[in-house]
Formats: sequence, C-alpha cells, structure tokens
Amino acid sequence: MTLNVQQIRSDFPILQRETSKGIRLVYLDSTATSQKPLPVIEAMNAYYRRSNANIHRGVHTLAEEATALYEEAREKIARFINAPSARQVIYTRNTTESINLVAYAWARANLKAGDLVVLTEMEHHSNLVPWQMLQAERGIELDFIPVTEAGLLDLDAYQALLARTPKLVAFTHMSNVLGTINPAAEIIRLAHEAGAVTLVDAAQSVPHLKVDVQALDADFLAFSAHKMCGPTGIGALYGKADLLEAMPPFLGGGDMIKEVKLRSFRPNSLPHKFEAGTPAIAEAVGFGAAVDYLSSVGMDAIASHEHEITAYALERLEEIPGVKVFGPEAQYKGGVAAFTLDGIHPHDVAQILDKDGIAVRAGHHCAQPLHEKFGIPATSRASFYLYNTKDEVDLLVDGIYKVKKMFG
Amino acid sequence: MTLNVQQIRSDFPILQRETSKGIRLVYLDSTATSQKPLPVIEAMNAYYRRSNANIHRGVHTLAEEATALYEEAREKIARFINAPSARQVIYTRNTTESINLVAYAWARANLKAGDLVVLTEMEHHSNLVPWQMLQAERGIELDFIPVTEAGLLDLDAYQALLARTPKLVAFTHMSNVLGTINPAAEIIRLAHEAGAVTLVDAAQSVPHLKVDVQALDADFLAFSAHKMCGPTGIGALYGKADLLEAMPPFLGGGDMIKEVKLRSFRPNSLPHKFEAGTPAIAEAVGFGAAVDYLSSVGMDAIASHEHEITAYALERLEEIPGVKVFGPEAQYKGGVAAFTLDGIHPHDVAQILDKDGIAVRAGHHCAQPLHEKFGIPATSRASFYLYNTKDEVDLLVDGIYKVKKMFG
Amino acid sequence: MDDLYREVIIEHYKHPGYRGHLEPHDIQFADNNPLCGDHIEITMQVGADGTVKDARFDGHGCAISQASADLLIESIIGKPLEEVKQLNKQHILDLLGIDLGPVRLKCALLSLKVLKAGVYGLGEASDELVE
Amino acid sequence: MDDLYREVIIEHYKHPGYRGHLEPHDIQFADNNPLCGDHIEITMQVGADGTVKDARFDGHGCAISQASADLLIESIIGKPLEEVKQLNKQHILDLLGIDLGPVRLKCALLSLKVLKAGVYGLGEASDELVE
Ligand SMILES: Cc1ncc(COP(=O)(O)O)c(C=O)c1O
Ligand SMILES: Cc1ncc(COP(=O)(O)O)c(C=O)c1O
Repeated sequence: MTLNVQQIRSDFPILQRETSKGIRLVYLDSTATSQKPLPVIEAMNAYYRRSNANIHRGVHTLAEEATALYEEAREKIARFINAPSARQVIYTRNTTESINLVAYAWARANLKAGDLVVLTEMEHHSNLVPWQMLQAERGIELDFIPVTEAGLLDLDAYQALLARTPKLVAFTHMSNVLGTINPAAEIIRLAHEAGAVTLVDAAQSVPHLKVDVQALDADFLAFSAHKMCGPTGIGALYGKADLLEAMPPFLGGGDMIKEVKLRSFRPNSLPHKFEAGTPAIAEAVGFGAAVDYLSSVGMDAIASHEHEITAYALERLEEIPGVKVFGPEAQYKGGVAAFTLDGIHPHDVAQILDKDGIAVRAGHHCAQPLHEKFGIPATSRASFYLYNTKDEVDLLVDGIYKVKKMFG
Repeated sequence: MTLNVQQIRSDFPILQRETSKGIRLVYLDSTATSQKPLPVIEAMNAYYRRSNANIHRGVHTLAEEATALYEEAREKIARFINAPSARQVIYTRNTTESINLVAYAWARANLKAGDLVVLTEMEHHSNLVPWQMLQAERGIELDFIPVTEAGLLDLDAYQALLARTPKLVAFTHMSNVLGTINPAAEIIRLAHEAGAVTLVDAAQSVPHLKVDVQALDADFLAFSAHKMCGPTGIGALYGKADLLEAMPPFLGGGDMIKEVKLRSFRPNSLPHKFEAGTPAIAEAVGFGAAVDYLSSVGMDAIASHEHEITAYALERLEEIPGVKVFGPEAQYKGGVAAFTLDGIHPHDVAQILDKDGIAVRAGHHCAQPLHEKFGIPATSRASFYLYNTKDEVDLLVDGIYKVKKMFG
Repeated sequence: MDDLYREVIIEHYKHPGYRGHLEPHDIQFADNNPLCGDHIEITMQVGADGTVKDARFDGHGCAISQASADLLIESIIGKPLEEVKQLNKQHILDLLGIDLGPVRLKCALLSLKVLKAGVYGLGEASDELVE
Repeated sequence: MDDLYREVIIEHYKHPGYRGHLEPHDIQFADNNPLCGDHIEITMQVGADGTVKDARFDGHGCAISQASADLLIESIIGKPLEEVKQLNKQHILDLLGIDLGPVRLKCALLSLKVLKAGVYGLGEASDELVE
C-alpha cells in the first residue's frame, strides 16, 4: 500500500511553485494547514460558476442544486468518520468553533460550579481557552492529565483524575507538537465508566488517520477542513444524537429555527439547529471534495506513508548534533517533528530554511503550556502529509546543517 | 452615471448558464445571496494555488504572503465602510454571527434583567432570535418599533420607546422583504440621545448603498460578504474601538490570545481578540476582491442603477391584476419587490417561474413576524443587483402572466 | 411547460375530490410545513375490517401540497390501515408523476406525514415518517 | 544566502557590543514578544544635557531581535532623548538593511518598543509606538 507520491504531488498546484527565483517550495507545515488538491479547488470554482445560491428555502434550480451539494457534502463527511447519520455532523468554521459550540451550548446547560473538566497538558489553545473562560464564568474546575517526559499521557494519573468523577473529559486525539497519538478509545471507555462525557479534538487525527466515531464511542468530536485538504472557513462537530438533541441552540438566526414570532422561536431539528445564518456553502462543497480525495487515496495508505516519512525524519534529525526532537518514538506518533537546535532560536531556523524554500513553523504552535512544561519558549516544527517525500526530509536536514554553519 | 450592465454581466460566469436546455438564467434572488464576479473567484483560486498557509505566526514565505493578503483585505473592507481603523473590523462567518457576537460578548457583559432592547417589526430572524435567547436567559425586555401599513418604521412610536431608556437599539438598515431603507443616521442619533448603544444590521445596505460607519455614528454594524459579490463563509462586524476593547472575548482558542497558561490566558488585542482559530483566510481574500470590484464599479452608480430597475419593476408588477407588492414606494426602497398573487401560493409562483429560468425566492424570507403582521404566510420576492436589467423585469412579468394563465 | 405542473396537479388543486372534514371520524391529525405555512388536516373513518372507510383532507398551501393530499386520500380509501402505514415517499412521487427538489418535496410529503402520524397515533409528524 | 541574515546581523547577535545592564540607570524598561517569547530589557543613563550618556540591552531571543537591540543601542548613544522619541520602524529597517515580513518585523521592533516605552515612561509597550 505505497502511495504514488509523484502522482499525488501533481494534484497540488501550489507544490509546483517557487518561493523565490529558482527555489522550489518544500512544504513541511501541513499541521498548521494542508495544501489543497485540484479537485477541491475546482469543486468550489464550479460551485461559484454554476450553482451558487442560498440554500434550504429556495425553490429555484440554483437553490435546489446548492442545497443538494451542501447536504451531499455532509453525507460524505458523515461517512468519512462513520457517523450513524449526517444530521449528527454540524458545520462550524473550524475545530475551535466546534469546541466552543460544546462549551457554550452543552457545557453551559450541563455544568455548574465545582464540576470537574479534565483536559491534558498537551492541548492546543483551542481546547484550553474555552474551558478557562467557563471556569472564570461558572467556577467549574479544570485539571490536566500530565504529559510524561517521553511525550505520552500519564494514564495512571488519568485514573486518579477519574476517581474525582469529572463531568467532561476533553482531549486531543493527536498532539500538534509532540505528534503523540493518544489512545482515544481507551480514554473514552474509562471516561464513560466514570460517567463523564467526552470531547475529542480531532483536528490532527481526522486528516491523518482513519477515525471511526462509533468505534471510538466519542460523544463529541471536532475537526477542521483546512487541515485535511479542504478549504478554510469550515469545520465540523460530530455529536451523539441524544446529546445534540438535548442541547439548546448556540447562535440564533436564520435557518436554525422552525418558527419565529416577535418574542419567541422554536428551534429547528438537527443539524440545522446549530447552523445559524447563511452557512459556508462553497466551503462545504470543497470539504466534501476533500474527503472524496482523501478516500480515493485511502486513509490507511496515507497513514502508513506518513509513518514511513516520520520515522525517516526522526532518524535523520537525531543524527544532527544539537538537535533535540520532542515527543515519543515514531511508533506512537503522527507526522510531526518539533525540535530545537542548540543556541539558535526557532525563528531564525525557520527563516533561514525559508530561504531555501523549506516551510517549517516556529513558535509555540498554540500549545504554550506544553512548551512551558518542557522549559522552552518555542520549537521549530516540520510536519508531513501525503504529498511529502523523503527527499524533502533530506533537504530539511541539509538546511539545518546550513543554519548551524551560519551561526557556527 | 449609468452602468455598463452588459460589461458587468460578462464578469459573472454564472449569468451565462442555462437552468435547463435552452433556458438562460434570470437571477432575481440577490437579496438571498449575490452572484460572484470572476475577480473574486480568481482571487480565491490564486490564493489556494499560490499562497495558501496558516497565518499570523508563520515565518515562511507562504505564511507571510497569506498573512499579508488576509490583513490587506481587512484594510480594504475598513476603507469600504470608512472605518477609522482596520482593527475595528472583525471577521465573522456572516451577519448572523456578527450579531450573535454582540449578543454574547457585549450584551451578556452589559445587560441585566429588565434592561430594554429595542428592535423593529421588520427584522430578519438573525436580529430577533439572538435577543430572544438573551431574553430567555437573562430576563432582558424586548420591544419593537412598529412597521406602518406603508412599510416604514413608525418613528413616533420609536420616540416613545426611547423614553423607556433602552440599553440597545438594534435595527435593520434595509429590510430584505419590504426593501425599506431606514433612516439609520436619525435612528442612531436619537438612540444616542437616549443613552442607548446601537447595532445596525447592514446585511442589505452595505452591498447596495454607500455605507459610512462614521457618518452614521454606528456603534456596531454587521454584514456578510456573500451578499456583496464575495464568498460564502465570511462576514464582518464593525465596532467602535472603545466598545470592542472593553468587551470580553467570545470564542476562545488559537490566535485570540496573547499568552496561555494551563489555567488562564490573556486575550490578544483587536481585531484578533475576536478571531479564534484558523480563520476563513481564502474567504477574506475573496471578500477584499469583492469590495475592490464594487468600488471599481462605484457604489453610487450601483445604487442608482438598482433604483431605476426597482422603480420600473414596481410599475410593471403593479399593472398585473392580482399582484400586490409589499413595502414603500420606490423612493424609500432598495432593489427588492416582494409580492403576492391572488389565489396562487408563492411556492407555485416561484416554481413555475423557475421553469423559464427565472430565479425568485418564495417563503417568509426569514422575516416571519413581518409576514404575520401583514397577514400572509409567504411572499414571492424578486430582487435586483448591479447585473440585472429591465429586460429581466419584463421576463419576470411575462412569467407571472403565464402563472396566472396556468391557474386561471 | 414541462411536466412539473402536470394538468392533473392543477386539476386536483383547483377541483379536489376529497377536500373536507369527516364528522364523526376515527382518526384526525393536522400539521403544517413551517417553511411555507402550508397546512393539512386529515380526518378518517375506519371500517370494522380495518380498512379506510372514508377520508378527507382540509387545509391550505401550494398546489403541490394540496394536490398531493387529494391524490393521497384518493389512493387510500378502501385500503387496509396496515398498508397505509407502509406508504412512503415513493408513493407520493408515483401519484404526482414528477421529480421534485428537496424544498418542494417537503410540500409534497406534508399530507403523508400528517396521515402517518394520525394512523400511528403519534404526537408529532416527523420527517422520518416519510423517508 | 541572500541578505536576510547579513553577516552584520549574525555578528551583532553573536558578539553584541551593548549587551548588559547599567547600574545605576535613569531609565529602565523590559517587555517580551508573546509570539515567540523574545525578551528585551533596556537600561539607560541620561546626561545633564538631555542626551543618552550610555545604554545597554539584555534579554534573549532570535538573532533578529537581539541584533536589532544591539544596533539600536549603538545608534542612540550620544543622541538627544527628544530625537530618540521620534525613532520609528524605518530606523530599525535602515539599521538592519533588510526587508522583513510582518511576523519577523515584530521581532525586529521589540527593542524599539521597549526603548520608547521607557523613554516616554509608559506602563506598557504597545505596537502603536513603532508604527
Ligand atoms: C436584513 C438581513 N439581516 C440578516 C441577514 C442574515 O445574513 P446571513 O445569513 O448572511 O447571516 C440577512 C440575509 O438573509 C438579511 O437580509
Ligand atoms: C490539536 C489541534 N487542535 C485544535 C486546532 C485548532 O484548529 P483550527 O485553528 O482549525 O480551529 C489545531 C490546529 O492548529 C490543532 O492542531
């Protein structure tokens, strides 16, 4: 099951570009956002050139077409994560809004002062700040599953937290810094035994692994299209039907209602209850095209390709004196290599690499507490997706040697 | 200042399409959503093919380019509405989210039980439901500026409402059903005299009229890109700097923070404080291209073109026996003609027109209370934008005669 | 004009055969389509043998919703209730003999939703009844 | 390699001329760039004639932020405080002699922000100081 990477690369127009004269792009920043293949770009293009209209309530041909395209995309996304029904897939702007939707509509209706929410030390800010806001507003309590030196979740400590009967366990399926793939099914099973609801931040897992919400038994699961070959401006929240049905609406406005009087309204049924106003229609179409694209390549093939590249990258990076890669060994890890280089700031590393067309990210990658835990303000991060090659890893390594020489 | 409409039409690929064999599209549904000109479609295309990257924290070339494009678009939008500074323009998904942002972040921090919010009877659901939700949650009071038989706001009644010292006056600049253009500057001036903050639902005005937030002295103003030649999935909230600065954040997550610890965060400065997670980057680029496009045509020229078409449409529609058009005379009105046809349901009207390629909308247009006020469940609505012609009005009129004949 | 507004639809809309309200009745149910305000009430008398003895619809709305209701009532009179319970979307589409987009489909299916909610004795007419 | 990491920048980063902390001092201010954790402190002695008698920077961060700080201090010693107050973005860009994108610009301008907040006696170093 090896990918035809050259074939795949030819689907991504941006990979053909030069960042400056004669310098071909080496894109190693897919964890921040992925590039988009032609079928995704063209699907949105065709939508605007042919079918654009507002949806749901329109009777005319364009409105019917746009509605059908918008809802077919939802079906595709539902199948992609094996949701029992498309009405359990709510369109949002991104993972961040998906999590906030749970924090506003589910948590504010279900949590009271003193209730415990368990997070982890490796969370992205998107799965920290909404709960901190709720803590400030409601007096809920937060506690954190610690991260071990090896970059794994401390599951013994988790058991101890569960003994305090949390109401919610919200955790990342895959760390965007360490690359750690957390044992989500196990974490959820234990949470359920303790009576907690679970929220999976799947921003990094749905793009890179086969995610099956029913096999995981996840209560809520959040992800973004832009990290999985889809457009910006759209994400999704999956939820169990009974939870979503019991929740009050979040944003109020057009489309999320059944009936409106001057002083009251009746909310619409799922999924529309949570989709207020004109949604990201073209983006939904692009999102659907993205899951089609990923499915046609095959998620298992993608995962094993990334695994191969990552293992190679770790091996090559670790042979460079002064390089320290964070996170667990390749076997527990997705396609992320965050590293430091002795005495040289990640910003300088990234910027000098950029001169050779190599795009890596430098900073805290929206996981400041995790960096603090490891006693560093920032890392450089190279990340890999279906279109990356071992040659690109070699270019990265050459680039790092160049950086070292400049600062030598 | 007449538009070269044929030239303009050639910029919109969708206007060249046929809805079925031999039937050319006559798009009269721009109030629901506008069509997109090539420069907008191409700007997003180019973004995905050349510059796509996550923004703000990236050091590499693509990230720098994407950040610059995203922020330049904000500058363009700020200039388009004459905002004092681009940091007062917050990107949202649409008008609906903009209004909800004010309802969640401003109103929940500033309104308490018993506080009065004044709306109007002609509001879109997007400017009703968020306040009804707050009424249910907080016990604020709602009251409504009545709509006269002629389809205008009753400003005497408004004065009486102001005597009850509302905290907020939230109203639509232009009705999406009646077409009424409300005297926004006057409404705001009176609200300010009474000590109220103002929120303008500008979903229909910014696309069609020259809107100057400083001339209006609006405190908050909400609009959507998709109604003004821009993409779906993005809108904006303008706010006065002191109000926005004093407001707590709304959604929590990446980018809206200055610093995050495990248990606390410091919010970012404007506008980022209100933009959590990866934003709609390609859509911002398209939004910027849309305001460039509209500016190049000229908002005054667009408004007068629409005025001419609307006046003609009203004249022609009213000569059809059994047709009743709602809303004021052309002089008080934007390019909207919502009508009923005696004995024939709007859905049937719209569907039969569609067979001739004529796209009008049928229903309550997310303004159910307004329809109830006029004692009708639904209307058919034709609406006009810069690309519409008098010929299209004639086709509409012919179509209506055909409908009458079928049901005759 | 294509087949959408086939003469039969306009005909059943303008001259319905089964518009009315049965008194007494064994089954009665009413609901509306919030999208457009269409309203349908169905009343029915059930025979001792468990078949539909008689039925009527009342209400207002677009031609599609009203003609569908008339055609539907016509099609069930004399049928066993058990058979009526099995009717689905396809039945209505067959009666109308036309293709419908998602929005108009809601209009067309309103009467079937109301009918099935009544026959099953449900409190609410949900979309799942007519999938 | 193009001019971005001109030798002068690496040189000032590796061998700064003005790293340190003056004691006593007349002006002291410190801040950091939350994006990357860069930190700069500036201490300054002001002469009776209102000119900068001596100054030093301390801190840690990327080459751009630290080299900018060193070059900035070098450029202000002996200058009237009133002149220092007028310094803006362009001054730093001239010192570095390179183009910078928006993210790296923040690194480059951190020392100037800190300097101006100190000289103006402000509580916070805001971006507007260096526009
Ligand atoms: C007056 C008015 N307000 C608000 C809206 C809601 O806009 P959106 O659906 O883009 O949020 C609309 C559009 O339908 C409108 O016409
Ligand atoms: C683990 C994780 N969670 C959440 C997010 C937030 O995703 P978005 O910015 O699309 O909302 C990201 C992406 O940066 C992520 O990597």
